Amino acid sequence: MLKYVLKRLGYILVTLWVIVTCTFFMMKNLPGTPFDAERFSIMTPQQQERVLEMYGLNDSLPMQYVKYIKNMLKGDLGTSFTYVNQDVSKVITGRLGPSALIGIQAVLIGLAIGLILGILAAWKHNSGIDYFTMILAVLGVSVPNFVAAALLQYYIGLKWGVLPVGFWTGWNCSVLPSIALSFSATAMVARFMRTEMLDVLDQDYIITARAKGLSQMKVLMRHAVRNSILPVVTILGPIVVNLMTGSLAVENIFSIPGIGSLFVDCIKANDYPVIMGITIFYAAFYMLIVLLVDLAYSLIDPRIRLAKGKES
Amino acid sequence: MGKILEVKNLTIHIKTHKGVVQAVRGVDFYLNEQETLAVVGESGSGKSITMKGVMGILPKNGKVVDGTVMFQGNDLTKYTERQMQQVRGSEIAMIFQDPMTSLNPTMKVGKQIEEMLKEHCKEMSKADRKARAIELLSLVGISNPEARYDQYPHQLSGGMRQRVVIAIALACDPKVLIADEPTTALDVTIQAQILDLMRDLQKKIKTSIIIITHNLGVVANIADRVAVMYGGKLVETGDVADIFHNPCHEYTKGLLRSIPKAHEKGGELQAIPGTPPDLMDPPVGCPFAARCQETMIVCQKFMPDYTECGKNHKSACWMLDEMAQEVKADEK
Amino acid sequence: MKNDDKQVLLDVKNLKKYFDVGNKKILKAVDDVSLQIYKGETLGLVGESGCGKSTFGRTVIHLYEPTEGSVTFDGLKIDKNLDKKQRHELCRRMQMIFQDPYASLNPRRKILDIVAEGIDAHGLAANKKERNDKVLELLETVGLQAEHADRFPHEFSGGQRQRVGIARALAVDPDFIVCDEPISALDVSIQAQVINLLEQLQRERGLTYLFIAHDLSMVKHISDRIGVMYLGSLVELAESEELFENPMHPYTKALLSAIPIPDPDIEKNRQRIMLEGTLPNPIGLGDECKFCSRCPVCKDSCHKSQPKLVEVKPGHFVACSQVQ
Amino acid sequence: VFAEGETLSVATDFEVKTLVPWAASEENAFMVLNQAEEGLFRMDENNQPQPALCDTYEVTDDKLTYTFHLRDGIQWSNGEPVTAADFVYAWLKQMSTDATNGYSFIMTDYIVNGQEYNEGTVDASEVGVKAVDDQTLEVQLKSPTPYFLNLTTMDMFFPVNEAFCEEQGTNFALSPDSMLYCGPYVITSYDPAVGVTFEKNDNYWDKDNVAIEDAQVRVIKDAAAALSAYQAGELSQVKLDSANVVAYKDDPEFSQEIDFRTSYVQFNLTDDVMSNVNMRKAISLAMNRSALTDNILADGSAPGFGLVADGMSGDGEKTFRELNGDVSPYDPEQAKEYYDKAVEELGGAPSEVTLLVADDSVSKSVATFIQSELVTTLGLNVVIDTKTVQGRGELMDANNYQFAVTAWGADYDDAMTYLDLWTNGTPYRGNYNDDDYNALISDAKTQTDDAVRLDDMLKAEKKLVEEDAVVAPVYHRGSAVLTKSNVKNLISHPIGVPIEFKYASFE
Amino acid sequence: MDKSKIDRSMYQKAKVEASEKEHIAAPASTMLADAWIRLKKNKAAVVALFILVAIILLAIFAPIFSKYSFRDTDYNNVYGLPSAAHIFGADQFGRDLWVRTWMGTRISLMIALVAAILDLVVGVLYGAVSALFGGKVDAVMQRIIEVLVGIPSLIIVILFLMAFPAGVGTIIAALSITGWVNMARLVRAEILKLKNQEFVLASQVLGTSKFNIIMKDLIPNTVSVIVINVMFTIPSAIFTEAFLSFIGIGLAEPQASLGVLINGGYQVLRMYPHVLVFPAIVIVLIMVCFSILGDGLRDALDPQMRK
Ligand SMILES: Nc1ncnc2c1ncn2[C@@H]1O[C@H](COP(=O)(O)OP(=O)(O)OP(=O)(O)O)[C@@H](O)[C@H]1O
Ligand SMILES: Nc1ncnc2c1ncn2[C@@H]1O[C@H](COP(=O)(O)OP(=O)(O)OP(=O)(O)O)[C@@H](O)[C@H]1O
Ligand SMILES: [Mg+2]
Ligand SMILES: [Mg+2]
Repeated sequence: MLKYVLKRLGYILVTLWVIVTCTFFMMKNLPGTPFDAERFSIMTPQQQERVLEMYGLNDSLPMQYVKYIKNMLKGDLGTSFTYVNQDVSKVITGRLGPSALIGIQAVLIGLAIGLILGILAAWKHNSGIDYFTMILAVLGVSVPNFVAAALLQYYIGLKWGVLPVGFWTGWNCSVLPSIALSFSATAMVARFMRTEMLDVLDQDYIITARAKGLSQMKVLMRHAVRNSILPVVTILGPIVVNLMTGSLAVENIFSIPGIGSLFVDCIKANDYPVIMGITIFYAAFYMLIVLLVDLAYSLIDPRIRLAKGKES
Repeated sequence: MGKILEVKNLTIHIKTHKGVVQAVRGVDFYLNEQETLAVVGESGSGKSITMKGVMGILPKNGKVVDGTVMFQGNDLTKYTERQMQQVRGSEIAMIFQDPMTSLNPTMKVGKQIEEMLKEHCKEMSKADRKARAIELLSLVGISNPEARYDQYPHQLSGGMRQRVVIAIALACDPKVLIADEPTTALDVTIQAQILDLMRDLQKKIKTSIIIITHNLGVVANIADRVAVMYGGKLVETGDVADIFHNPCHEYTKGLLRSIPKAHEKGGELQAIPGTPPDLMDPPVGCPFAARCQETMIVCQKFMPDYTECGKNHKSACWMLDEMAQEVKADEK
Repeated sequence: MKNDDKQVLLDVKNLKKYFDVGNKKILKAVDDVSLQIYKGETLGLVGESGCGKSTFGRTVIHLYEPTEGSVTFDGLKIDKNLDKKQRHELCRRMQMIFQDPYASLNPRRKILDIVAEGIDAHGLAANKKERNDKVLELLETVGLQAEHADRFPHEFSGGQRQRVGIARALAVDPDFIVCDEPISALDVSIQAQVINLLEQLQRERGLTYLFIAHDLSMVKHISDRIGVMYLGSLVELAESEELFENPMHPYTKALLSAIPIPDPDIEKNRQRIMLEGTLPNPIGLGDECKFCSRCPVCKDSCHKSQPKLVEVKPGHFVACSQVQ
Repeated sequence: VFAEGETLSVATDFEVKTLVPWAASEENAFMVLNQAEEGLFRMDENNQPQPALCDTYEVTDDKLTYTFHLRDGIQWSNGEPVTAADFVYAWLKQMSTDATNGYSFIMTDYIVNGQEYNEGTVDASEVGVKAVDDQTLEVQLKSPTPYFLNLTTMDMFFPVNEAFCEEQGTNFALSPDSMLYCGPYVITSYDPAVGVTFEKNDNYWDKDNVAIEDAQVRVIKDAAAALSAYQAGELSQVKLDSANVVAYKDDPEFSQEIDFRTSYVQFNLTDDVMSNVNMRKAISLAMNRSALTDNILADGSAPGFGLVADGMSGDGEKTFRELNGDVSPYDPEQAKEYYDKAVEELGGAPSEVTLLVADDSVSKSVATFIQSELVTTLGLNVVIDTKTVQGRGELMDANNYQFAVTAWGADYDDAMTYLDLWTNGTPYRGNYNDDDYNALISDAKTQTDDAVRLDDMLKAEKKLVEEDAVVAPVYHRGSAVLTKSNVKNLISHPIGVPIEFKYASFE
Repeated sequence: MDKSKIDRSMYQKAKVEASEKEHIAAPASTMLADAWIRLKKNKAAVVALFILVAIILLAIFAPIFSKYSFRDTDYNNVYGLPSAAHIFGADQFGRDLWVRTWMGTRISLMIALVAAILDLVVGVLYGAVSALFGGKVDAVMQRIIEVLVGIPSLIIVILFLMAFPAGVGTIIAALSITGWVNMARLVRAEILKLKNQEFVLASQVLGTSKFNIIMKDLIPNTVSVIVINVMFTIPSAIFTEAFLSFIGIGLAEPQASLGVLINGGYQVLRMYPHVLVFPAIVIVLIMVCFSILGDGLRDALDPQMRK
């Protein structure tokens, strides 16, 4: 087990290195410079030189890369260009909190509601609740989340006046965005759970359980749910990553100082160190989540042995 | 010996997107106390569905449209789901064909046995249950039951898994045990062990057994009486000796002819040509008419009634009709 | 039938097929099997599930590359040195019928195209009409009608599918067919149809079969000789009458005694040899005789080495130190 | 939710990415710094510089040497006195190569030896800014600069305590603790993405005239969200986007302001098509700028009939704009004439021209407007090429564009803030390099006679916009805001600092 | 039973046609016909299909038959409300939203479709090759996918949009760079499953060439996976494009995709909800219909799901 985890971590490091390298060179080709072109153009040559030197941009590209990797290995991701003098790791971790809070809450809401709906829908296949779940599942992924977020903000935040709408002051500000984000998660979880449950409910061991005289509830809870949850666990990884990093629109609407807007801003502003930092974070996080999912797999399903790995 | 289970005119339909499958079409049979009834028949002839109908565990799209299932004087088809839950497992238990898939892969086998006890013997304490589960494991001949108790199904071999399934079924000393092809997926050596086991257990626990199988050898080995199904109908029932030595229905005869005798070599097997009927659109007459060597016009038009052809032995075949006998005699 | 007037069609020598199952573990699915199959005969191969019968069949027909050992077909040694054309020709001469009638037909192709696949692959028909006529003829041979040609596999019953599989194999006019449990999934009444068909084809076309099954009574019915496999090794090989009358290996004995006989009178009073113990894990077996864990007559010496297959009587080979 | 009357709360739609004075180049940073720091002068309600940290000042007759006397008892928030040396330190820093905000020119253009110091050819001691004593600051200018006092209200001219700054090193101005304050407020929290909160500065010399105790600047990127926050009582003032102006036009809380900021089309004079002056004139004349400001932007923006923004000072009585009239009017007929001429000269109508714009929604709207105007009036097809702000900048720097929408905000209230941009012939400014124009500008820069100077600049704008049509002004940015009725005197300056807290009060 | 109808003559031996013995009751039907029948039974899917067809037809013909063009501005009708002349109202520039909505739909669908096709080609090939060759090739190809997933797609997309002029083609190209990864994974998994199926072995035994095995055995049997995935690729492409518009790097005016329209409408949601509502309804309808149709197709094409 430990050996397996270490081996996987090794792979992750190698993959990460490739990702870092690719991103580094691609990023350097992003149009524009990290500086306001108009302002940069009116600097004296000495000053331009100085600025480039300060940000290590006057080296040749391979040299910059080597330096970056060296510093990275030392745990130094550099300082941001746009957030002047601020450490990239600080900038990112500062933004991570709100994103993580909202992302995790959204996933939890999505899981709770999605699982319940999915289970009910499969159990009462072709009933009202099933259709309701399916409609919800389809709408959940069909309505752009910024539309949902804007509506939530307007109606619940402003019209009811129960939750703050404008800016980030703490946990109570995370409720509405979490709900807005949870729609798609709920929809996906419900959908996957339903499909898999329907499948599992057709299995022989479910018939065996029914033949034992277990009530439907018990058959469902003890036998069907656990065996249906694997696909949900699989999609959970990408969902978590997406919700934590891809919620730009919702972040903007609820003025959340999150990682999504940081990323887009920095790409647009050519803030190379931050772009790299987020990429590393994102890729590492993604691969770790996948590893965690694999570990969770083996806990949920004793048949799966880790050493063989799973077909992904 | 009283009848513990009596099924009358059981009719089951299954809805599919293409139409309604008339999986079971008016089946009558009964089961005496402590006897073993073997149900044989072509694949798809409705054996499993009949038994699932008895247990009330039909697939969602299946429905008992007619008939009664009398169990100890009560009609199970009239039972509510809750009442049926009391019956299942404790009164009538069922074993399924494939030991690989009929155990929950994510639950320890011990727990799966205990689950049955928890459901039906509520007074048992946790420790009692565990003790009983281990006892059951050793009862079905699993060595080192304490260790097995904590294993998952995938850690057991096929034969062991089938034993676990049997242990589950026997946990509450059911009055009736329905075994749906319990040995089909197993090797002959293990099959023999399982059959021995079932026979021993029947003696010990005094249950009645219905065993579904394709294998006539198994029937000969374990059954007291035999019911033969074809095309959703029960075409012949009788004591095992009568069925093997004195088959009345043409299908039964054909079946017996088509198996090679292990002790006599050579010669061509006498196959039954053709394919069983599609139950989506079953023939109006005898379901076997299309493949029968002796088909008469009446066979294709009308379904025959049951005719007694011996003690405890009846069959639905026009050949047994007096008229047919006459005509045949005349022809000669 | 005497061996010496028979011509060897297939000569298998010390065939080994090992699977790498990860973690540096090796599964010896076929472990040092040698046998010969004569022209026109049927060699039955029986054994427990997982003992390597299918793997043997597939290695013989070069679906798998053997780990060691050789297979010689009609004087031609099958190995890497064969050129493409020779391989292609081998594909025509050696065919296979599969166990699962549901998985062995491509659900997305018409019966016509399935049966014609071999004809297409080997260019055996000059034009489309000839090809289709050939297919219809083949369908008739296996007892199906022309109207079936345009249908898809899912519309057929198991027995009909299996006959389609046979027609497909026959299409290339092979000499040798590996039948990998062709009847296990079929109804009793249908099994006989298939067996009869196979026997009839053998008579008409002089085919040679390697017939794999676990139903011993069927194997006995169809086979001239029978080999018994246990955990990758051939433990006994004899003419079928001889094997049934005079089984020597303790495993064969147990196997034969376990076959249920469809006769209640015999069955009720039969004595069985029950095998105790469990089947060992096929991965990482030691040097001892593989049957030791379940053998009723196992001695200390059996733990020392694996017995070799020895001819104890003319034509009767056994691999058991107790018998030798 | 902040109760009204307690905290003054305004929103900004950009992050406050840095507060380091020589790195900050964005309006919202200026705004924050302006509340927490102070320079020699501070803009009053009428946008006139009034003495702030400076008590009195003298200027020599040649208008080249200013001597500022600091107030008595002015303190940093840690109790240390603010001295003339703090100004010298800050100004030198801004003129050094350490300054990354691109604003060095705002000193080096005027202060003696500033440019040389920046280039590293002279020593700090030779630069024309000296601390005569703790309370006296002497500044020497290269040429007479009538608006020099205006400049001193800008954040680059604010003092910085050398000892404290050096002690903080790279941490300087990253958090509230790593800054010292000399303005009306001190910063109590700062997060680039969340915003800044302020508290009244008890050490401020004029604290008696600061009415509001707590204030905050909040980052709200989404306009609709900001409006919601305003309606929920979380903001004291909010900017409206054009769509909402109609609805609130008659609201008592509604008001409009104009900024000294001009959006214009920059033509690339080296481009085959745009090098044709008639083509440029045609394009400029073809734009019905009033339609843009009235119907599309509708937020108080004014049509850009000239480069220098509406309301910028002229001769003291009339504004520059009033004096120079409409140098870029709308005249479709004449536009067509010019266009036909241009087509003739070019030997055929261009199949299409590509307009480069940044990817913010206002720029895109303007581009769409121009596109539609040119095709309807001239029949000229325009392809819009949208790039990120950085991408657009790079393309322009690389001389890789035909014409582009860009904007310039005044740094000080004088036409020169615009006009001297076109003197160095960079690709960014369309490669315009005209001797006459340069002569006019350099004369204006050295001129001591204000009237001649003004005349030079009027001529220069005419030449740049009307005669040579190097740029086509489009509009002068305005903004429509809602302000809670209990908030008084929350003023905005048209230049640099959008909102001034000092004078505001709750009713 | 009415025995009276039975007479002696009926006890004659009957002739049974051989064909009857092997009779197949159900009418001959192909896999696709079968799937079609099943799909038709799924009312939701049929309705979805119908709506989609309607949307596609509107997208094609509505702009052609309108008297307005999608680029005609009318400054007197800025944000005009829906009226007889302008069914969906007008936008910021007074442009007719009816035409723009359907033009937008046209472009969005085009983006989605082309993206889906590219995705199909690259994804299917990549997945098939990876699965078939196995071993080292597979390992390397899978690592490449991992890396691709790891590199933030926004960087790649922006790079693309910067390198080429902002237009439909660029967006399509940008989207399809990473869009195929999912398809590749699915196809690979499916082919890995199929690879050892007996019917593939049978083809091998018959000496069928590898190419024919891929074309005749493997690909046809992954069709359902592919078709279903496409059903979900299309909405996701439309969404990604909408997201790009949201962050301001989408299409250039006056062209509009649904994403551009929604983004524009979203800005003025408070005052002029009609600007958002119509394109939003269309995009939601497209999403919903594709999802339902996708689900329906999965049920219809998967022989195991015989419900
Ligand atoms: N879930 C189901 N949906 C639709 N049809 C079904 C279902 N289960 C069974 N059937 C049909 O009902 C008929 C009887 O099936 P049943 O399973 O009882 O046959 P069986 O005699 O047990 O066959 P086998 O020996 O193959 O187990 C068959 O035609 C089968 O196709
Ligand atoms: N491709 C493979 N990779 C790894 N192991 C394999 C592979 N194919 C077969 N095996 C293993 O080899 C052993 C022999 O398998 P094989 O299929 O030959 O047995 P069999 O005798 O045909 O069994 P059955 O009667 O179940 O068909 C089994 O343990 C099986 O798990
Ligand atoms: Mg069954
Ligand atoms: Mg096998």
